[in-house]
Formats: sequence, structure tokens, C-alpha cells
Amino acid sequence: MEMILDIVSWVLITGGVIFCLIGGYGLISLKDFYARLHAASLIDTFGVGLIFIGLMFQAGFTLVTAKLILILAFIFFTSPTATHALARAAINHDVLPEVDTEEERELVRKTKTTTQGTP
Amino acid sequence: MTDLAFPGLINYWIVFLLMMIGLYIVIAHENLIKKIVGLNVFQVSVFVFYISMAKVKGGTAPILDGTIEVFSNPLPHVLILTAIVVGVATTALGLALVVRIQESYNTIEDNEIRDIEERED
Amino acid sequence: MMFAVAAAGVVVTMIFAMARALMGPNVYNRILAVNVFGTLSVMLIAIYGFVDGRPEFLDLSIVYALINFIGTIAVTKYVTFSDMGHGDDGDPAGDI
Amino acid sequence: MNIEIITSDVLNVVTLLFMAVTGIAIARIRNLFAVVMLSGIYSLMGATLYVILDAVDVAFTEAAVGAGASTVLMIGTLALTSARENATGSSQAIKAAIVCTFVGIALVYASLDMPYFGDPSAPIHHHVAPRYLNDSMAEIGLPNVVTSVLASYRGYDTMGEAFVIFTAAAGVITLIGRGRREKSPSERKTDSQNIMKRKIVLRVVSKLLIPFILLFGLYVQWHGDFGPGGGFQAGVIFGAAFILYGLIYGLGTLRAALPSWVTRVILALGVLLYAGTGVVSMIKDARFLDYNVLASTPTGGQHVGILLVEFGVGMTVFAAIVTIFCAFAGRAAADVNTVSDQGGAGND
Repeated sequence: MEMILDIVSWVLITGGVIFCLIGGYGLISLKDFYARLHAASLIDTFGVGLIFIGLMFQAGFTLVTAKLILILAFIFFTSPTATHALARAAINHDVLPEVDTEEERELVRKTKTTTQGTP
Repeated sequence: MTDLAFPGLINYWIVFLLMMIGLYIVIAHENLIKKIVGLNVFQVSVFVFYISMAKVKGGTAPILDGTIEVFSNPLPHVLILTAIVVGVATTALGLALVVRIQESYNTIEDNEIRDIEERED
Repeated sequence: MMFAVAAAGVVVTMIFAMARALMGPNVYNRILAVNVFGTLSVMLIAIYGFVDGRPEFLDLSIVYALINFIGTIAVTKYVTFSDMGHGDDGDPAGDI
Repeated sequence: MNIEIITSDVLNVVTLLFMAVTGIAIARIRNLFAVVMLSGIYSLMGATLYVILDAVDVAFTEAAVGAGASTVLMIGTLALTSARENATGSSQAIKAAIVCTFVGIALVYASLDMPYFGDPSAPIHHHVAPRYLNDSMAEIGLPNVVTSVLASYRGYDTMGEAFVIFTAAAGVITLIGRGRREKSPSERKTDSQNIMKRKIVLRVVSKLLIPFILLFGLYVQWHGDFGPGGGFQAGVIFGAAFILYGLIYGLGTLRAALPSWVTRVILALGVLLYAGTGVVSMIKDARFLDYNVLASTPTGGQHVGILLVEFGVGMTVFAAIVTIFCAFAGRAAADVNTVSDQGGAGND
């Protein structure tokens, strides 16, 4: 039983670490701000999630697991909110994504006006 | 004593480097906000110095639970805990002074303020 | 061992985040990097609790996550308004 | 030498190196906004380091106060001044570098006499520390030795700190407390009209979170005897909830919920509670801040005394944080700093 739990933890934590590393690599290699937001969200969701679930298997049914769940829930609420606020602030201040085609450029313009317009 | 060879004194030397970075910022830069940030850098490194002296190898946090034998020294923790809060209180006071200086002189560069003062004399 | 691997992975990712925070190129990239750095610190603290064998100090991680969120909101608000006590006074660019 | 100790030592050095890199970046970058963000990272790394060095209470405080509150305050100052630093003269930089090199060499020379890092036989561990660790359970009866030392053994010291915070908050009120901006009635009207239409995501999430943050603050306040926590930390967390409210709903709404006279009263009440506890113990024929007489048994008295004193500290710190934040946020933005500047502010 102990060993099964350890193996599950290993798998989850290794997975989480790999997602963190991919996200971190994306953070420095991707070209524009919005692409980097995606890389960051990988860390905030899969990275934190998998690692914390892996830790929960090690902690067992204790207060520690409850606290881990709390932190996880907190991050799941706040991190997308912060990212949303950040992306919105960026697009309202003319930080535009790098796009290739005219069609995409049109899409960017549209998004910008809808986020900016007062209801 | 081989156990103690790493990090040995290296730990303290990096802390001294941090202190000197803080000191450098405070001396070399004219901008008052930058000076306060430098003071913060220095302050945190002094805190780190105290806390690293309190560490006992293999010990854990000084919260007793009946089973653990080796604890780190709690006294520096207490000193630094209060120092941090006082530090932010003084930082706030310093920043408030910076705001007032900006309003009176319309600049927060130390040398420009000195120039204005000299012209007034 | 497991926790050491996890801590190593998180530290390497921290290096990436730090590099992005130093490179910029604009304010938003920095804020993003600092936010990610905060999340990674939360993870590092949680993992270190297990390394140390006393994982009951997870309250700290909660504080880190909280401060990280409030910090990001404050910074975003400053970038948007250059002012922190701003309410809602009909500035169309003010919606963060 | 097992894997735990190696991991913790390596993490220790790596974190210090992170801090050094951040420090050098702070010294070099001239965009103050980036500098403030990096100093936030610097504090956060410091807090992580305290966890690695077993100082969980200190880490708690540094994360909440150093990384949270002072970053917010510095950004508030930037909003009122300018986010750009002038170039410094190179002669001054060289002089500063020479001074720092000499001081650094002197420090390293002095450190050669120091005991190695983590040495259990270092003199620092053989004076009062064993007494605290061995006898505090019998004398005070609390698992968290840091709280025992903070609130009971060194209660005078902590009272002094509480008064320093009180004084600093009073000083900030005197310097910049009177906000310069008054809103016209028409502006207020648009406020109420727009209030539900904007920032929907942030509003909903913050409404969800703020009660839990307050609850967590109370937990930290009352659980400080048994785990990391206590008045200083709880005060900042409580204040952080209100700062979040003020950031998202505007300062006017925050001040409607928590008028300035209330925070000022709490600010004074906190230190009054602390000193009052000492006076009560004097009335009961003991020395100032000797809690043993506050209940029927000595340890029971210590419990009551520490709870009261920590609550006093929590009140003062909370009120000070909120007061200082409101003072900075309420000051009208100086006209040197407009929104359009900010787009380019990140390009160094």
C-alpha cells in the first residue's frame, strides 16, 4: 500500500515538475506577451495541481491535506483572475499580440474595442 | 566537523555581498525611492544574517511537539520578527517624506534638491 | 528524494521566471513573471515542509498565495490608473 | 549526512544566489517600477530563505509585511512621484564601489572567526536559548517558543515595537494623511451608476475571497500560540483583506465601510490593550507585564496575558497598515505621472 502511494506520488510530482519546466521554458522562449500568459497558466494549473495532489498522497488524511486543498482552491480562483486583469490592462494599453494574417489582425481590433467599450 | 564544511562560511559571505549591494545603492544613487529600496535590501540581508546564525544543522522550527529534540535558536527569530514590522513602519514613514519632498520640490533626486536649496540661499 | 526532485524542478523554473522578470521587455511581462515567481514560491514552501518532515507549516503558503494575488492586483491597478485609490469614475480604459 | 540536510543546504545557497542576482539587477535598472517589483521578489526570496532556515514565524511576517505591504506602499509612492530615475554620476558610483569593497573585505575578515553555519556548538546556542527551549513548556505552556519569547519573556521589547508602529502610523497621518482630492457630487453619481458594470471578474472573486481572508486572519491571530502566527502576522493579513477591497472598489467605498476615525481608535486601542494588560498585572501585585497573576494558575495566567497582548499587537498593526495604505492612496496623483507614460515605462 505504502509503495503504491509512493509510486502515485512520484508519477504526479514528476508530471507536475515537467509541466512547470515546460511552462518556465515557454515563459522565456515564446515571442509575445499573450503567448507567455499561456505558458504561465500551465504552471498555475497543471504544475501546482499535480505537485500538490502528489503531496496530498504523501500526507494522507490529515489537516495537511485539507490545507493543501485550500491552497489549491485559492490558487485556482486567484491566478486566472490576476491573469485576466493583467491581460485586460495590457490590451487596453496597446500591447498587441503578434499576428500573421490580416484576418487575425481584424480579430485583434475587434477584441480591443469590445474590452474597451463602456456598456 | 566535515558535516559543517558546506556551506560553512560561504553562506555568510553571500549575505555580506547582499549587504554591500544595499549599501552601494544607498550611497551611489541620488533618487530617494531608490535609496529606500536600497535600505530595504540592506535590511533584509541583515535579517538573513541573524536568522542564519540561529540555524542549527538538522534542527527544525522552534515549535515544540514532544517528539523532536533539535531546534534552531528562537531568540534571533523573535528579534527579527519585530524588526521586520518596525522596518516596514519606518519605510512607510520614509516614503511619506518622499511624497512631501516631491510636492515641495517637484523632484525626488537628491542632487537636484540640493541645487534648489543652494539657489534659495 | 521525491521532494528533492520536486524542489529542484521548481528552482529551475524559478530561474526561467527570474530571467523573464529581468528581461522585460515591458511592464506586463515583468508583472507576469513576478506573479509566476510567487506561485513557484508557494510550491517551494509547501515542498520544503515535506523535505523538513514538518508539513504542518502550510499556513505560510496560503499567505504567499494571498500576497501574490494582492500584489498583482495592486500593480495592475497602478499600471492602469497611475493611482491606487481610484474608484469607478467612468474612464473607459479603467476596467481591469 | 542525509538527503534532507543536503537539500536544505543547497536550497539555502541557491536562494541566496537568487537574492544576489536580484540585488544586482535592482542596483542597475533605472526604471523604478521594475525596481519595486524586483524588491518584491527580493523580499519573497528572503521569506523563502527564512522557511529554509527554520524561522517560520519570521517568514510569515516577512511575506506579509515585507513582500506584501511595503511593495504596495512603494507602488503608492511611485503613483505620487515619478517612475524614472536620473542617471547617476560615474565618479560617485566609483567612490561608492570603493567604500563597499573595503567594508565588504572587512566583514569577510571578521567572519573568519565566526563558527561555521549551522554549528550546534556555536556560542549563540548556549546562553539563553536552551532555557527558552527546555523550560518554556513548564513556565508558559505554549508549543510555539517564538510566541512565548515574543509576548512573555521579552514582552517589554514587543511593547516598544507596538509603540513604534503606532508612532509611525501617526507620523504618516501627520505628513500625508489629509488627502488633497475631493470628489464632486457628479463624480460620485457616475460611481454608483457604473459600480456593477465594471471589473466583474475581480468584483466577484474578491467578494468570494475577502470573508475567507478575514477568517484566515483570525485563525492566524488565535493559532499563533500553537503554530506559526500571532498578532503581527494576523494584523497584516486582516489589513490585506481591506487593502484588496480598497484596490478593487475604490478608496471611497473602503472608507465608507471602515471610516478613518474607526481605524484611528483601533490604532490607539491596540497599544492601550497591551499596556493595560501590564497595568492589570501591576494592580494584582505583580510586576508590569507579569502574566502569572492574571488567572488562577501561572500557566493559565500566561495564556490569558499572551492572548490579550497578541490581540493588542494585531489591532495596532491592522489599523496602522490600513491607515498608511489609505494615506498613500488618498493623496491625489501628482500630474507628473500620466497613464500614457506607463506604456513605455517598461523599456529600460
